[in-house]
Amino acid sequence: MREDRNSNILSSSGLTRRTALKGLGAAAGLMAAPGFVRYAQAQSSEPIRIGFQCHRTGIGAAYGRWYERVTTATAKLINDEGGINGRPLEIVIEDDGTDPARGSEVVQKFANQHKVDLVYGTLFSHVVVGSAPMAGELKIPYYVVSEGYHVASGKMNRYCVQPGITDVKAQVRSVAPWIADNLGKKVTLVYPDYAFGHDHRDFFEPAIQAQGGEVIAKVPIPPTETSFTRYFPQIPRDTDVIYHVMVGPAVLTFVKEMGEFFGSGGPQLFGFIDSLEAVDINSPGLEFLEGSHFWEGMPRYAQPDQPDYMTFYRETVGIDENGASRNDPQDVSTAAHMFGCWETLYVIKAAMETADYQGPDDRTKLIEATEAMTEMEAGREHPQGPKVFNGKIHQVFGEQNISQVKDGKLEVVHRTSIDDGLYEPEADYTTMSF
Amino acid sequence: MAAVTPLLSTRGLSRAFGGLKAVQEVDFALPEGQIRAIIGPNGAGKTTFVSLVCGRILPSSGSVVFDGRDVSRLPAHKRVRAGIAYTFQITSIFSGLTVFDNVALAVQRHLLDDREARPTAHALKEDGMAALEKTGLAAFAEKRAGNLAYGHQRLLEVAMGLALKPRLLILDEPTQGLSDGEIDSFIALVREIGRDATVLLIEHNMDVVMALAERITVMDQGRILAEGTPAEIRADKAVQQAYLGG
Amino acid sequence: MAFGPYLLLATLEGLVTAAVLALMALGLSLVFGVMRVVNVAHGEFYMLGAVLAWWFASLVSGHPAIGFLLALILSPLVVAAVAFIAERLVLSRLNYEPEATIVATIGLLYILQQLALTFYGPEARPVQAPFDMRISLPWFGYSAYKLAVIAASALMMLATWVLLTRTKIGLVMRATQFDRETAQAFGIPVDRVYAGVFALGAALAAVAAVLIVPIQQAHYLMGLDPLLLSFIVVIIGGLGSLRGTVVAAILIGLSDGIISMFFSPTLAKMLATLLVALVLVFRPQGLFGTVAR
Amino acid sequence: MRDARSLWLHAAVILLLFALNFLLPEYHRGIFSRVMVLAVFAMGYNLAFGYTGLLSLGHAMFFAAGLYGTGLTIYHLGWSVWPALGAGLLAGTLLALVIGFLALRTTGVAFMIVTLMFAQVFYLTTLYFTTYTRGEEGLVLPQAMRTLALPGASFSLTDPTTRYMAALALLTIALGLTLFLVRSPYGRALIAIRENEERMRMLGYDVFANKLGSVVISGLICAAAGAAYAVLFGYVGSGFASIQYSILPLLWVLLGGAATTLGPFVGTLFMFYIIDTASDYTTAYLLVVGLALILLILYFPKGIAGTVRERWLPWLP
Repeated sequence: MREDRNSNILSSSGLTRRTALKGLGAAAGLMAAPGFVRYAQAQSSEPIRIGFQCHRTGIGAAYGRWYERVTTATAKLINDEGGINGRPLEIVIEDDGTDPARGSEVVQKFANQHKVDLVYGTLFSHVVVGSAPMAGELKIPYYVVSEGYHVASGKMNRYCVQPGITDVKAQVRSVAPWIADNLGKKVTLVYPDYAFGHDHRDFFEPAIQAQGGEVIAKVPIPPTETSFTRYFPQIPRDTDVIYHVMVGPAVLTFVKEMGEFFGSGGPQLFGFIDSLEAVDINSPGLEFLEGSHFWEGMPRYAQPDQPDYMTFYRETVGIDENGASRNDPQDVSTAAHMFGCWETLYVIKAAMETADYQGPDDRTKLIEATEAMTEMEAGREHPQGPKVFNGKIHQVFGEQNISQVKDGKLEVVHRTSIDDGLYEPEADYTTMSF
Repeated sequence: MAAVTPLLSTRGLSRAFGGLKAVQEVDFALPEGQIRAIIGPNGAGKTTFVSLVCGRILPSSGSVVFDGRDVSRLPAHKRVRAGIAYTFQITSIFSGLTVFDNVALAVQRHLLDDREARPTAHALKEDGMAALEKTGLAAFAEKRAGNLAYGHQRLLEVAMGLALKPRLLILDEPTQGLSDGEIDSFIALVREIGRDATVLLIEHNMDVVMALAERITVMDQGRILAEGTPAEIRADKAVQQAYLGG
Repeated sequence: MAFGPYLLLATLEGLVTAAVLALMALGLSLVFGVMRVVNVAHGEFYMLGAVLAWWFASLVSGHPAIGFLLALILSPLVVAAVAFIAERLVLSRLNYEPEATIVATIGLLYILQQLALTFYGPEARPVQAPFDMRISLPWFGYSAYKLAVIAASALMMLATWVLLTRTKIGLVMRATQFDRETAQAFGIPVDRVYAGVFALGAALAAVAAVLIVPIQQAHYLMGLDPLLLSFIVVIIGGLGSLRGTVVAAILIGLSDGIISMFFSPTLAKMLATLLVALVLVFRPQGLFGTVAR
Repeated sequence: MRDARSLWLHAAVILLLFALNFLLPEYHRGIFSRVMVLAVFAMGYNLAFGYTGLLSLGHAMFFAAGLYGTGLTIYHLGWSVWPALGAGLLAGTLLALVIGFLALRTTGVAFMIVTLMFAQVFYLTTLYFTTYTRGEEGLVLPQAMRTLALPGASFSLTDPTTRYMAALALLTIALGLTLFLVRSPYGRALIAIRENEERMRMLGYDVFANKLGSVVISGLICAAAGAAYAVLFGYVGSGFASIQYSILPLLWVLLGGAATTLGPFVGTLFMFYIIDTASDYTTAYLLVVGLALILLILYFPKGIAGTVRERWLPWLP
């Protein structure tokens, strides 16, 4: 009874049917080509189904929309290039409402009803943490694109991997040396008073101390807050750098009020672009950000010297030189994170081809093939840059960008090395049972 | 045994609402077993007085002694459990529940307090039905209380009071709105109750008062104006002036 | 920063919060007072006001004040119309049964949220303030617009007060609030009064939203927190007391800011909330209410 | 007679649910496990709201107290499942006692707001202690620790069948307890308090104590649901303490039918499937949910089980 509903579910997501058809077409075309005879005999042309746990509603919706666009574009590209193991890729989307309980239900739905091969694409940490137990119990691979430290901490399970985006601990460690050398040694942290903010606090302090700097004040901000000015007096006068990282819809207010408070005479600013993902840097009130610095996973604005594969990536996912949608310049992307979807899908493709993935019975082989990965070269599959994957902690490490706001655009002024971010692994998933 | 302590007595009982002195300095005594009526013009403070007795409101000053024990500061529900039952002037039944459940609520309270009894379904049924039979409501046991005729709802009020097996039953204008036939059977009912319990009755209908009361207390402007047998009250000049004759 | 300026800042911030909160709570209080309806969708009217403000402001070019004024006039009107329709179509048919209206307004909340997400999108978008001025104090800078918000809110409160106490409309509303049946008997069209009050309440929330969007941005989930806060304000202030609502809004706005000077902010929020809850526990009728029935 | 009928009905529902474990497709079986646990939450809420007439907007704190009481003792102290469940129940019960004692001094809307605020304090507390709770991100309980030891055997709660049966057992207990309570003299007293508090006082009932009892039992049942959620689904996060989880049980109960024993389960199940089904057909499924709520309340104001009771089965408890 639920089985025949499946077709509706797929067509309702609009893009999936299109994607699947095109994929099928492409696969058929390729199978006619001589080089593909081997595949055509060995493989069925049943699509490989990937369940995309998407923040379509709830607090993560702005990210979710762009994750969905990138995922769609990447799946189409992979299919146009012949799919995975000659089989087309099909993306099945379920909305998790950016809610951990619903997230866990969605994993169940993917595994038991849609019968997908794996689940992928989650961004918000609490949804990842809420869904991971179910993925482990249902023994379905769970490829997240979340930048949280949860996977690397070893607290998830063998099925949970993050191969497409660097985690926050490495990001923070990467940028600390540059901050100490270029902006100043006395740092005040402004962060949301919950797990995401605490990660920044806990990882940044030792990192800056290692550079001879110090954190002279910590200003946690309650998550229910919508107005911030009253917290700024807690920032000491002798602060060299304010390190700020806020998320959620109130961040614009935060940045704006900081400008009103300090005017032009304040300390240096270093922020995580998470605050302003999907927000136009030229929004009224943000003028004072001019000259300040941001971490970016991937540059939002097209850089003059960018390699061809990056240009190709930007064109394929449909963003213009300002990092906004090509159809609507008002519609700013979440460029610093969404590349992770692209790269993760390519990692999945590579791992599936290595493992000669046939179907759900090969799920453990797929995880093992992923764990066995080490270096990933920059290129079409990894447009953000080269990466190193640590199979023990299921986490990838990459280069990070530090950009400065110049003339209302973000310009990359420094690119950290992979080594800057590396840290001692705290866990080893490979010794855990499946 | 000559100086029997009264079941209920009040001393200097007063209550003011803002500037209005509803009850002033009332000294009142009610011996066990009596049927007593309180009469008086509207606004004389009758309902306030019995509310002070049963604890629905607390006094500004003065004391209430029940069964030799000062209950002035006791909350209402504890006074009820000490044996003071009150039936409301304005019908206050549980209209969403069945007639039986209405009475059962009173029965189970009584059974829970009685160390020897336990509120088994059987005991509930027995005592509940007994109270309903006494008031002639047994036939309506399964009916929703809110669907009863008005006269029957008044009887249900009394039945709930009865089911508490009180030592003092306070009836606040029980016959208001009843037909003549209903009043007659009501008089018979109260007489029967009077055999086991002390009854304090607020009543406007003088026929009912004269038929039932052994003694009458007359209140006016928050004070006791007179007290005596029905014959004495009928003959009292002050009462006639204030109330009966006008 | 020295204690004095810090306190000044916390007070200013508290007043801005209070100004917006008071307006929104006033709308809620009217609806609750007159109709006895707990309007869970009140926060969504606020959100809708903000989203529409962005839309109206983006329609015109030129000086930002033009767009802002356009939004300030039109957005509350549209929100009032939406509320009016919702009242006629749904609430009136529920006979204002308390539990039923809670469910219905939760339904309305979902609908408005989804419509905003679908047509406006998930982003937070700002509206440009009608004027851009930073007042430089010796210790810190402060936005002049924020001060203007306090003034504008005070003005709106005053206008509402005049409407309620000095006009025939206000009299009719108070009569309906006092006793619905009697009002009906005196020929007051209770139905229309109810719909009007519901619309007016929503419009006040929308005005609050238009005032706030140049400071905070319009976002489709922005309604929940102010809803909870204005519930608290209404109850603490005492039902149906305009003065109480204003005092409670200031109290809550300030306590939040000033307590956060001494404790870590999350702890401060916990303590402030606990404090206000305990006030209510020991004074259930609120600060200025008469004993609740 | 009416007692026997309702007993049979409840037994039949439990039996049906038992049978469904073997009949339902895997996905729906998983959903039913979850719905049964959340329905217990709704049943706890129903006792306070439906039967006693206490409209609380803070019951998330009782659910979360159970969730954290159990989750944190497993995660940080390494307790096994039984004592951890005990800790969850104790946490919820004590919290309900304190909150009830304070909040019951108020009535009506003030009660609603006071409970809401206490719950908000609880929510902020879970964030304030992020060091231990990981706040909104939450904690994953290790699979190996989610093992239920029974005499002679131990079961992994990560197994779908065990999970289903554990949820069903909890539901059965909660349903049995509710049924027993509402047919007991105490339950009758609670309903009567809802109907007419003043009259109850004048029948000799300590209304405050009775209401407090109701809040405590309600808190206990909600905490049981929270504790079970922690061990059955392995996740503990502050989202479960947010206002949303106070509104949800109200919604479930009103949809299913307030003051009916089966209503909370029916409502929870129904609400789940509206969302699940609507999200299959449209991305704007909240719109469908909103419309469904409004239509339901317009045409079935007593909720599903309440309407059934009103129109067809007046004996339904």
